[in-house]
Amino acid sequence: MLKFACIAASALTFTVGSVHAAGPKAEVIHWWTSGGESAAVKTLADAYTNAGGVWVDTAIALGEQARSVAVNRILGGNPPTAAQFNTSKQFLDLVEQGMLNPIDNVAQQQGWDKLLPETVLSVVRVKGHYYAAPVNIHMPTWIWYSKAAFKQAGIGAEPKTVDELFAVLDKLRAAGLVPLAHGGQPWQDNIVFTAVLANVGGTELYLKVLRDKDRQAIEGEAFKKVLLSFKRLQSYTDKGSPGRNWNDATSMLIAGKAGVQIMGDWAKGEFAQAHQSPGKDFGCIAGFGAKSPYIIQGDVFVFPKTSDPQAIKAQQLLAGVMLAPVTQVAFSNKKGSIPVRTDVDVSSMDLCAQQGLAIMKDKSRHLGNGEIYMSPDQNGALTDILTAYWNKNQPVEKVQKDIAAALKN
Amino acid sequence: MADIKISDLRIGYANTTVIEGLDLEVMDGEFLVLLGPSGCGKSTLLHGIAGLQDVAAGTIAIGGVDMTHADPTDRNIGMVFQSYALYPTMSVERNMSFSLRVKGFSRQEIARRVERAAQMLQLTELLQRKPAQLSGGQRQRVAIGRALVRDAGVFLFDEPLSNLDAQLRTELRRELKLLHKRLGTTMVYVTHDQVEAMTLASRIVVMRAGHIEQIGTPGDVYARPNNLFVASFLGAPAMNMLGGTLVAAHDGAIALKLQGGKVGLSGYAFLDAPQAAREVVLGLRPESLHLDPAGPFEGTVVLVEPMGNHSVLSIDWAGQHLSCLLPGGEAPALESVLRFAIDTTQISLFDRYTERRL
Amino acid sequence: MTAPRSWWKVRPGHFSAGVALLPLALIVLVAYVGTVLWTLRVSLTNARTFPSDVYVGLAQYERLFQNERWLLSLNNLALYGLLFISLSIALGLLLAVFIDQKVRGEGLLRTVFLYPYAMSFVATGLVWQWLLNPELGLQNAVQALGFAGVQFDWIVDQDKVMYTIVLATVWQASGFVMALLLAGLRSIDAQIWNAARIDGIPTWQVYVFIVLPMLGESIATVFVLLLTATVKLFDAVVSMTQGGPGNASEVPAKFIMDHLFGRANLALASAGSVVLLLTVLALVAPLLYARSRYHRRGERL
Amino acid sequence: MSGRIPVARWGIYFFLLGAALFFLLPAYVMLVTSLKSMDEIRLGRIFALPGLLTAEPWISAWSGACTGLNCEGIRGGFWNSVAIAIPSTVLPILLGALNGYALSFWRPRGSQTLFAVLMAGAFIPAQVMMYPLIQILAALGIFGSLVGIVLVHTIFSMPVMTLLFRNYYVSIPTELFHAARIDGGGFYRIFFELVLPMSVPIVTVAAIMQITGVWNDYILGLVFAGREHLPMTVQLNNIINTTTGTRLYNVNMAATILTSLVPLAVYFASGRWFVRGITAGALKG
Repeated sequence: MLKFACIAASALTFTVGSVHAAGPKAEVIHWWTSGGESAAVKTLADAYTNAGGVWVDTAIALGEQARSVAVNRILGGNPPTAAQFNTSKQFLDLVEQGMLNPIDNVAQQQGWDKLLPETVLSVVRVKGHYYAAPVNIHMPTWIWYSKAAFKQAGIGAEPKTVDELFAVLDKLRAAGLVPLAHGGQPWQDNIVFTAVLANVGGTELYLKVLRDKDRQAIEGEAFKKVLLSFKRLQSYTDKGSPGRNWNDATSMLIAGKAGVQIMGDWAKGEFAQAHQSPGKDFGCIAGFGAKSPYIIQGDVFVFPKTSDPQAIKAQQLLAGVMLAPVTQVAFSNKKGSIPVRTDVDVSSMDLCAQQGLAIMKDKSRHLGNGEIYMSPDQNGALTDILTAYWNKNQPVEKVQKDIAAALKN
Repeated sequence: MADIKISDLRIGYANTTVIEGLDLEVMDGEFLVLLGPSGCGKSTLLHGIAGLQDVAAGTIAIGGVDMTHADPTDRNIGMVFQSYALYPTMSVERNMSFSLRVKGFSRQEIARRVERAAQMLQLTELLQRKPAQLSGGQRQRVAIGRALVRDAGVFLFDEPLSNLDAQLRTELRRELKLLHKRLGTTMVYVTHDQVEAMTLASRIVVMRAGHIEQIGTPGDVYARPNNLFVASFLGAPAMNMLGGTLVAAHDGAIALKLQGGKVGLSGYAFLDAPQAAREVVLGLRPESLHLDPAGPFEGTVVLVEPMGNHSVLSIDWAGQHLSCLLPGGEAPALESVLRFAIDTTQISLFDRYTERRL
Repeated sequence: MTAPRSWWKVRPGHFSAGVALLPLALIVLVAYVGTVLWTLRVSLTNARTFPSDVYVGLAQYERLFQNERWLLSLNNLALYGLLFISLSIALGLLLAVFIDQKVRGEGLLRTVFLYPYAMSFVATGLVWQWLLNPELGLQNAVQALGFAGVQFDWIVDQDKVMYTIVLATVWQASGFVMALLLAGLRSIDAQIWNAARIDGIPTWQVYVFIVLPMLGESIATVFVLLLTATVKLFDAVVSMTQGGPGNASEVPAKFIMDHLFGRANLALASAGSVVLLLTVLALVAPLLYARSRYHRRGERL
Repeated sequence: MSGRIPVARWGIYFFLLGAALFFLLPAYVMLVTSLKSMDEIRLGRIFALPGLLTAEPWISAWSGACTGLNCEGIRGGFWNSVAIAIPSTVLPILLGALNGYALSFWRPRGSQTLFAVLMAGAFIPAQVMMYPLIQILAALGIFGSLVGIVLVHTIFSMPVMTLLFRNYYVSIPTELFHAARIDGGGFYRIFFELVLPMSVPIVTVAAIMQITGVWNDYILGLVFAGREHLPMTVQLNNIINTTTGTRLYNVNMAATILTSLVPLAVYFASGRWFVRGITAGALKG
């Protein structure tokens, strides 16, 4: 028993005593564990170290896992200094339970209200206080295509409209290639849906359905068309699609076996691994038409409640560093995303990222990912319906009705 | 050494009572055998004495001390089980010394006692073996040795020989008897084998359905069974049972009228004064029927079973079959007609309805 | 005549036994009964990420039973459990019996059959996904050998995908079943075999009529272990199919986990756990009860 | 031996070899994948032998792969895993054996009910119990410590460990226990001197089970062990699991095989405890 007490005591002294290190010590929980992601998180850590802090890294694979560990640690009375969440309503409950420290003075100092896209602000700012530091913007619905496959199928130009996209897919099929490389996992089905909703339905319908949960819009003709287009895309996938990882689908593009994949900008990392570069080996299309929306998804850090002045100092410093322009660019270059602020030097970024940043300059084209408008629960319920529809033959009217029921507040 | 006194004992499981209102005294130094068919409660009673079975009511005193709820180990007993129950991971020596080690005896004392018991049971060569390396008879000897080393006041045996083959059984039976003679310790022995009971016991307790039917010396229980159950349970070949009626003879004495004739009962020691016309069952041990050319009865030999030193004859007597022991190697031919007499001093008479001895 | 033993006059051995079981009692009361009650309470509230004190009656249960995904997951679990348990026991038993025939290389074979048990499904699930994928795996390989007609695409088939989960988990579990049954087999008396040989009973009959009944306790243990594994089935599904195609391989534990973490719906997840627990107990309790009646061996000390 | 037996033996070997092939197929795929370069893996020929053998993935998996800032592969958590696995195997087995022994031989009042409730508890998904357990452990001051994780492993293994031993002991003849009672053995004396030595086969099985379970455990270690004691499976999962990051399948496979080496070694070493004759002929007649 004595021994137990000793161990418990030493654990205690560790957490208490750890603060008096060189600079403010920050333990950060995140889920960036793969090779490219590790390089990205290193830029954040380096920036923090340069600012005089000590970064203690706690990497835990998979977002759900990392977030639940953060929540558990908060509950167990041993919170980290900062924890990663998505740019979404995931941490709203934490805010409402008073478990996070606001970082208002950093936000005011840096002028977040002017700096950040409204879509991001709507998540970060709760009742006038700022609770999360956004680090990047991912765009989940890029349309990637293999130049080799296009060439083989005799496709000269990249598609400019949805109809052209379908024509391209038909041509790819005729050439004996897999038209649409898709990983049949629920979250990937959801990405394809989001892409179709944004490009076929348009910004207005997108917001009506996902943000306003407007029953009339959901059961209307326009949304029906969206769902039918979504389902039509399924017919362009191959038999091995269900269950496939996204990077295996990307590999099919890399090998020239498949033509098109709808996937987030992180897919660039997979192309880079295979020594392929944008514009030369593969192309990226953010959307169709001059007004096509740019879907915003991304990562933020929240700062669990603590009264320890050293820890609060670390949290403030961390938040400031994360939004510094240099950090933002360096981070996104490694991560494949784009900075959350548009006032940065983009010259070092790749073709697709520059294309994205150009679109982001137009505020009217900002549009949030589903998670920004829906609770995690609603988003999940929607995913369930979509993935069932994608895989089964269901009447589209039933799907509309199911979605309306799932999104009912 | 100790005696055992059991009074008004009740033992039961959840909803069933196995033993009810049982009284029994085991005298110091006696070899008491609990005999009865399976399910009669004899093992339960033994387990009750050992403390392996919870007692619902009544008392058990061993050596004059109330042990009703005492721990088995505090009862000053040793016990031998049917399946030997040797500790499989321990050598013979450690099997035998286990209880002594538990009690914290000195090493010399343990060695002395184990050696003595091993010698007594011819186990000295086997002390370092594991039970798996022993034959059945050796295992049972170890089990006995394990009880022996404790110098207990009472030894309990739970059908210890029934897992052995016939020859070994006879051999070990004799050893047990010699052991008892040598030690003089109180022993309680459960068996369903009447031969074991007869040969070993100072007294036999015949049990049925949780009750004691009769207690007595082997000779007593054999010769004067208390009731039909006891009569039929003991003896091989089994006792002949013939239905009949009591009648008053011309001289006023009581006689027994059977299918094959009338038997005078002048030699029979009635418990109560007999009444005529009573329906009875005659119990006739095969050896109480004597072949006698001058005998009053006549029957036909229908079967002969030669046993070497004697033969068992089946005789048809007016439609009833009687077994009869015939000493010597010679036996009469089949179908031959014989005359015989009945030794009425050796017979038993039971009421046909109460089945009790008259 | 003595008074019945008073409750405080417990024999020393029994007292020690009671004391020895105290840690167990504490674990059962606090960790198991406590958490079940806690879960039950939460399932009656509107809890999201954190427990809440706002009670909403049976609303979560209503929502649960209107959820097609949940209903499908229960169906899948029943089908899966039946196949997984029976096949694992059958294969495990065959392996144990055959390995018990004094074969050469027993140690190696035992390890070969056991190794899947040591592998976490995080990676082996992926391998199975590849093997079963019609474009990558076995179907492709066999067709390349010239058997063009061979079809093995269960993993992408809505109606057959559960069989692939069964296949992979049987692969993982049956080695352990073998080990447990082998331990059981080897505690059976060798004399049984001598007796049976003398009686001239064919080997297979000895196994079926004599050994199998003697393995009763071991098989019962295996059954319960496999049943708990069934109820907790999660890793294999996540790593092989992510519940797909569509929701076709959805299972309750995954549903609960999704709602517990990803979807921040503690209350619905709790309701799911309660229903799952009650369902399993309703199925298992009569079985266990019958067994305990059958096995009643009188009072032991 | 009669003439039919060789045929039967052929059948036995045929079956065992067939089964072994089935069992080894995934291992084969894992092994060849771990020896290929990613470029080769992208070709999607999972059965093909590596065109160019490379040990790079193995080195990376053991000591190089980055997971966040940490770039030391799975090596880092190895001793943590050992430190968790040993007490989390020994303690549950001892407790399980003691419980099984008390439950099947002594049966104190109420113990059978206790056992029934425990068995019901085996069907609760662990994740559901975590939330309240965190709060209990935090209240005890052992959340995020070695003691805490060992306690949690003990709690979660209790149903299965108790069941294993109880069912094993139920098949031991009662008379053996009775004999020991009369010989004066007390509760612990009978347990340590008689019952535990007879439990070798089941202790083997329990150890296989518990070591595998604890060694491969990820979620409990992640939540309850605390930053300083994270087991190597956390690193393993960090290497393998990612949603939007790139996947290095060769490193994943190598890391998986490396992680499982300890349980595999245990399986192989357990062989001698499976040899016939430990109890044969001793328990019964």
